[in-house]
Amino acid sequence: MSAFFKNLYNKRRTTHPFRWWIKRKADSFKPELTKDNQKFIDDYFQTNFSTPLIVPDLFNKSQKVWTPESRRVGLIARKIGVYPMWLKDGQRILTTLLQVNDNHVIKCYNSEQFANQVIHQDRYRYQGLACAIIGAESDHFIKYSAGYAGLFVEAGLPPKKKLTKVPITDDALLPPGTPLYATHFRPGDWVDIFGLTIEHGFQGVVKRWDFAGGHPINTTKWKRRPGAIGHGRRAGGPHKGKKMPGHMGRERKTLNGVEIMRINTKENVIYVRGPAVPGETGNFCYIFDTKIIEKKLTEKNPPPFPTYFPGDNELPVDLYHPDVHRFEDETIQFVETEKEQQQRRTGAKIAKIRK
Amino acid sequence: MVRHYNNALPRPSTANKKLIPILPPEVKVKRGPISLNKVWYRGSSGRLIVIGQHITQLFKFERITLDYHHALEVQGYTERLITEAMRNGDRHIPTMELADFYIHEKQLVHKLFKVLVPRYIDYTDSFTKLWRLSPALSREDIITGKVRHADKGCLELKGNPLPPIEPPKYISRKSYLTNVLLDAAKKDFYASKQFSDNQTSKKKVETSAWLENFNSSLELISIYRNQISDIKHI
Amino acid sequence: MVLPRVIKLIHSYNVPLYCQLRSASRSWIYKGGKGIDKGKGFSFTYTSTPDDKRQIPLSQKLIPEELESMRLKYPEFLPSTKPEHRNKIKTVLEHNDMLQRRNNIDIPEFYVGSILAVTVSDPNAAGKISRFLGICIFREGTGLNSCFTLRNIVDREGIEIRYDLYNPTIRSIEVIKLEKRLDQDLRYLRDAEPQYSTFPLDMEPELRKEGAPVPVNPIKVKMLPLPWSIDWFKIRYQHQTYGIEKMRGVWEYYYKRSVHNRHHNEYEQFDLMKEYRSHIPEDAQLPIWNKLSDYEKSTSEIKKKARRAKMIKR
Amino acid sequence: MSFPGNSRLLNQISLLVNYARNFNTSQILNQARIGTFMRVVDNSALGKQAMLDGKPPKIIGIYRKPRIAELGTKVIVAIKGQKKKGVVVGLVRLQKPFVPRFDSNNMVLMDDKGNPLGTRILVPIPNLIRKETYGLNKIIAIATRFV
Repeated sequence: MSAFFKNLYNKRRTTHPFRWWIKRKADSFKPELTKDNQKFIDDYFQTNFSTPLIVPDLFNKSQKVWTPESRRVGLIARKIGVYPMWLKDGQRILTTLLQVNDNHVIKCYNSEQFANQVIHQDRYRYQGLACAIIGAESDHFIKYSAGYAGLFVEAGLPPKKKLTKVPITDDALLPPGTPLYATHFRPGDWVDIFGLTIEHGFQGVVKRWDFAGGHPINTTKWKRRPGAIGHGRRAGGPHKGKKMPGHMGRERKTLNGVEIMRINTKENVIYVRGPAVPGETGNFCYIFDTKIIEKKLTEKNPPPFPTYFPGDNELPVDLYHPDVHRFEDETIQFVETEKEQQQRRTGAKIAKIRK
Repeated sequence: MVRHYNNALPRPSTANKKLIPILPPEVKVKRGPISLNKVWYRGSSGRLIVIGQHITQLFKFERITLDYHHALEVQGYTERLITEAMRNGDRHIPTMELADFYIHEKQLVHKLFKVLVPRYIDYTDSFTKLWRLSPALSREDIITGKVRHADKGCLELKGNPLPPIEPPKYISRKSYLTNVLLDAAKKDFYASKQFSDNQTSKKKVETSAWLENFNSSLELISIYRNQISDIKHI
Repeated sequence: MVLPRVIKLIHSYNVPLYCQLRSASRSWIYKGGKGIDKGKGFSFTYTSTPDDKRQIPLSQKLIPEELESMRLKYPEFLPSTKPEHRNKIKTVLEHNDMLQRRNNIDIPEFYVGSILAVTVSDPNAAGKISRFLGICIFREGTGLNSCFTLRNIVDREGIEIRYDLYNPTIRSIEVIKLEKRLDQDLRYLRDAEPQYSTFPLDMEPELRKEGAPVPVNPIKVKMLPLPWSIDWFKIRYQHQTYGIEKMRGVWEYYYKRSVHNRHHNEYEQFDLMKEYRSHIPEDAQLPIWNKLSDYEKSTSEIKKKARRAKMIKR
Repeated sequence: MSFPGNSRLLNQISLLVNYARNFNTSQILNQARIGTFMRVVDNSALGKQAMLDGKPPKIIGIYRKPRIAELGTKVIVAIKGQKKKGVVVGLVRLQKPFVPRFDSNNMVLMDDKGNPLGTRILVPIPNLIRKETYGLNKIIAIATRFV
């Protein structure tokens, strides 16, 4: 039964856009423009949208104190790749690189406004919460429909490739157009990451569910099959949730409780511990604060709230977790304790006597 | 899913073995090879023989029609063969073996080194051009019993003496509705302060009246697009 | 066979008359319609993009002669051959980290077949240091993942150790004999006679002139009688073994079996596109080698001084 | 499977009889698990005799929950009709970086109390076994060389 409820509330693979949503992409029609008009469109794009929006003194007004009940906005990132790093005790760990590419807040709704928008299934989940819409990776506006490009006029931004709604509390509201950086989080924080897993297409039972299959040599027609799926007269055929062949991958998954090891402030790259971030390289994923109780943020070291704002003091290029060995540092050397030294000396003496 | 690793050892990487120029963007290179199975030429070794047949014909007639998925494979092989011939010349034994393998008619080997290599020696683009044709059922195909539903493609060597495939571009597009509307918006834009301000100092510009005009023109374009699509269906 | 050829000739002339035309080239803004968009620094294709077109004609070599040996010297700086794993920003960050590590430790140039001695700070070892000497059998991996294996026979027991090249616990890598072999993969020494992989652990380094060409050792190894752990006579074109002395009957047996099982393509050496896919084109290599040569020039004097100081200590 | 010692000779003779059938190309001794034949490395009389006779010890049981023997795991072996304990000291299996891989699967014999039967180990031993959590001080004491 658990599988039944899961499918009701969490869509497994696809989300069809609602019919009242605006059509996103323009028709695949080749606009046969003259060269002057092409240049005009590029000029228009450069004048209005090339420089990012600057919001001076906005954060001073909206500076608020973080409380353990408050929820911040998240980030949209791309998975760039995986490479190893080493800890100070010589242990090798793998890290995934997540790039945060010009993220902006596009719109915000109060808790009152958001309550009217929430559809009936999710009403319980988002009770008393506000919401922020975040976009990532600005693009040329001629690719998109006029209605979609109009969503970004209020924020003064070009249309974005990716949009998401993030539930937040009322104290974490942000004005539209504020930029979000990778330093929204800090190294040492714990994070949840949401994404779509790698797609494998329609797969058999051996690859999808790790069934053993049959022996290929001494049998006929018994190689990669599931075997019997139902049993007996009274039991009545296969049960619900029986593992069968079907579409594999491209499922929605969250990794809970992942540690941030390093942040590159120049390229806005977050290094996250472990290679298991869902999706291929180049796919989008979403980063939020953890929901796991043991790893949650505490009042002793509150995060930048509502977000990080670049101040007068420039940050260094790389921010590291205290356990991580920096590549600039010298080679790792271990120190012997006195007990170990004594053991070594006595061992050498015994060896001499034997010889 | 648990990945079962084989006991087989990892192979040494061949990434540093040779220096090969990058293929131009007109050539479409797939992730893996496409199977070109024929009755007599099967498997990975037979595939190369089929490609060799196409390449000899291409060098002979300079323009051929064939199945589109065949043409996709053949294009890359011809490009690489010509670049190898250009780089190493006709006194290099491995390249001569290559030419001997791919070109079935031996007088065409001379054509490769004496005609095609000097023709393409200053090219930075691709040497071939690929056209996608609609699935054509011609009379000859029906007579020979070669009716297929695969898309046809036309592959040609650039700089050939045959008449061009593409119709000449003499139509002026100034009278199109999109261009007329944009011409009107253009004058206002270049006369306005925004453009001149942006040239001197780049600052954030507030939304103005003419931007709304532009948005409305975009809507008009979208309407116009829909009209055209309707006309096409009729 | 004459008829279809004639028909194709007719086709070539009649094409524009009865066919709709669609050009395969890309339009002004719409990139390929259904293509997957994977971000700015992501090159998903094997070919070049229309934005960065090649300026020099394809007949000329792009990489100058001074930099041609760099791809053999620093094989770990080449990105992976699969374009779906490649990303420009990732490679830049990775190369910066690698060069920063190279500032702290002198990683010399070495090849498969040269003899090395590696000292490592090990928490379990006595005195927290362990040293091993052996012949380099194999190099694998790209970027920070790159590693190499050393093999030696100590007390009549064959030992192999795999080292990460950029691990910060490595104290020093010492080249004792710099030479190349006929193969890129010498793992067949496991089943060869033991004399080919025994070296004394206190071997002294050979003196070598700076800038002299690296010698190639054309030795052919005698193998032990069958059975082996793996069939080392790989017949595949790209991974052929040259350094094994041929044995009577064995090579023919493996050849026949591989043809029978269809593992072997007879014309694989002529497969041009397979070769292209497994290589990295020179246009992608050039910016990497330019960056590395600049780095070499800036640090050459410092490294020379360090080497001299080492020599004086001995 | 291939055996150290005389196995190569035996196989060579069998090759002459039937060339193709006795060909074995699978990767040998990939990991030590129940049923693998080990090589005794210390100088105990029992172990020496077993290796000379061409009857190497065979693993019967492994003191580890996934029944795959790694470096430093204690195992039970059948040797010359007896049941003995032992410690795995070297493996052919591909190891982590900085951990050596050997050409044969090596072990040292012990009695039930954990004392080694021999007085010396004849081949080098990996440094990993010196870890305190392994608790193999008695075997480290008789080792001659570490790698």
